[in-house]
Amino acid sequence: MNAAPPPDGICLVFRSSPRMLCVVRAAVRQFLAQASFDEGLTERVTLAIDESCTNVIRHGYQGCEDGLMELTLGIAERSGRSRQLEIRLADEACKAPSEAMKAPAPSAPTTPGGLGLHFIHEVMDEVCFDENVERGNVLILRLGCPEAAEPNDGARASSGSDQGPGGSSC
Amino acid sequence: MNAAPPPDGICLVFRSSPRMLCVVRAAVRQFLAQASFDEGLTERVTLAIDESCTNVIRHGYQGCEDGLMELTLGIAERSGRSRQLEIRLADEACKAPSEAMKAPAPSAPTTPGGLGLHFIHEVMDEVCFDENVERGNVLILRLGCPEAAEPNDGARASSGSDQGPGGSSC
Amino acid sequence: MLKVDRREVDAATVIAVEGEVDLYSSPQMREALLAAIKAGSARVVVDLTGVSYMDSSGIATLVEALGGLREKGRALVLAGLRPRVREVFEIAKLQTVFTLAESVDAALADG
Amino acid sequence: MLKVDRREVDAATVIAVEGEVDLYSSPQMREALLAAIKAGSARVVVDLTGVSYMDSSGIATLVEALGGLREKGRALVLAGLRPRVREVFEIAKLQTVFTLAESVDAALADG
Ligand SMILES: Nc1ncnc2c1ncn2[C@@H]1O[C@H](COP(=O)(O)OP(=O)(O)O)[C@@H](O)[C@H]1O
Ligand SMILES: Nc1ncnc2c1ncn2[C@@H]1O[C@H](COP(=O)(O)OP(=O)(O)O)[C@@H](O)[C@H]1O
Repeated sequence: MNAAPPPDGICLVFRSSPRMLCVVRAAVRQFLAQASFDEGLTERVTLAIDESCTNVIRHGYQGCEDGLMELTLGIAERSGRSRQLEIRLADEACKAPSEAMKAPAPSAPTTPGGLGLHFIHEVMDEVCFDENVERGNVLILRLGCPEAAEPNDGARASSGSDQGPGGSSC
Repeated sequence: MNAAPPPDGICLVFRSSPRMLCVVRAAVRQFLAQASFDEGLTERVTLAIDESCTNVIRHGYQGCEDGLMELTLGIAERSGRSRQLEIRLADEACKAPSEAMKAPAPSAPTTPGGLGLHFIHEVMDEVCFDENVERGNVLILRLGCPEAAEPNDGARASSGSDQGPGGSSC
Repeated sequence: MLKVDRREVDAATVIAVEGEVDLYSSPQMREALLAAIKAGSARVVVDLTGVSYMDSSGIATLVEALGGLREKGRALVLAGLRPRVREVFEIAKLQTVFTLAESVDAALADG
Repeated sequence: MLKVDRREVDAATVIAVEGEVDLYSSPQMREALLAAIKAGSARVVVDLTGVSYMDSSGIATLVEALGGLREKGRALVLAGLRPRVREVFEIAKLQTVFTLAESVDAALADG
């Protein structure tokens, strides 16, 4: 792992300890707020990221608390008045089966297994592993969202071309 | 720069854009809160870190907004009932003169120059550059503080030995 | 980070939770729920007024408690959900599985 | 992230600031202050009730405005500082350099 945030992005590198989840959420919330995401979307995306981290801690590192985790948040301008949030979560755990992050089959409501995965898929547009990674896992979450109105910041140029923070697609 | 947080620590990697400062502060505040720092100390340390980042943005990268910055927060248990907060702020800017972070001389109160540096020294016990770094700068901030009472978490073992997150001293 | 308080009110146990419920903190809530189940009161009310965030581990903990109480013919009521927390129950499609109340008072009155 | 509002009250200009003042946001506060100085009112009141955080760039902005107003024989009053913000002024040893008021009303009455 070699943390390098996209422009206007940020990386968090931390160990697979549940204690760190609240710190990750605080950073995610403020990152989305400064990018003018509304509060509802901010809370849903925060939930999706938290559940993704929880999965790595529980299933990837299986409770071992000193595994490395690297969360990268970036926002790419897209053509027109829309932009795309791209989240990458890298770990050094054993390779997860490629179907591990697939949307769970609808199940009886009181079966809690798969609930985290359900949340992630409900919130995000795309959920997949980066197939080009050799060691560990890189989970990619993407969400298209409208361009924010930024009343106090006229400096933000709205570019017409697609400048994604990463290069890989699902 | 190669982000690797100490156990129970966290690294933030971001670009030298003033927009990111509020995200950094949110993460720092929650990191200190989960480590049971009280609110007053949390706000003072957050200020010292914010001012250190501001210095790198203004003086290190001179306003260029895509310089890399890496902030590492760690807490080392010390002997007895005390612990030490260690903060490292790495950049890839030109080497700062080694006296750049020395405490400013007391000046007339309405001279704003040097105010940030004054804040950092007022809040932290130790402020210095890591001399062992070849490229860029690594600023180290240290603060000794009493061991936190953790009413809801008896799992935290209080070790009797000095386990610093880093190895270098000022 | 989570604050969990338990008190007995007539035949009910009220568990007041404050803070964010996640993988780190949900075991604290679980402990209080298991103690309340053991204590045997006919109705367990979880006061979520002070909860600003809940993830799937929090929901799973509440689902577990619901099962444990129902099989003994006892009731679990969730009181005071904030809109953000309520939304998590809705995404989970569990808002109709649980008995929800506006407030602890409503949960206790509605016996 | 910062909200800055300017309004005229009798012979005073009141600038209400809300949010965190740092290197990114202090230019917004500075702009409002420069406009108020230009507008020429005898007294400029900065309402800091809504400010939860201020760093040295915020303080430097207020020091600059204080100088600009004083040299013209006009007044700058800072109103409603929260304890955390007040502490930053204290660490800067500037709490006695500025005129502080409990609230905007007090700042306006105390003419
Ligand atoms: N990082 C991962 N590595 C391996 N398996 C994973 C990973 N993340 C998720 N999974 C798989 O996906 C399943 C569903 O996860 P989740 O929705 O969090 O539900 P739960 O953990 O409550 O069973 C898990 O049971 C696990 O098998
Ligand atoms: N990262 C850095 N690189 C080079 N010089 C620095 C750096 N940080 C601080 N300095 C020096 O320290 C001085 C004091 O900084 P500061 O307290 O922030 O006051 P101000 O920036 O308001 O002048 C600066 O004028 C600068 O010369």
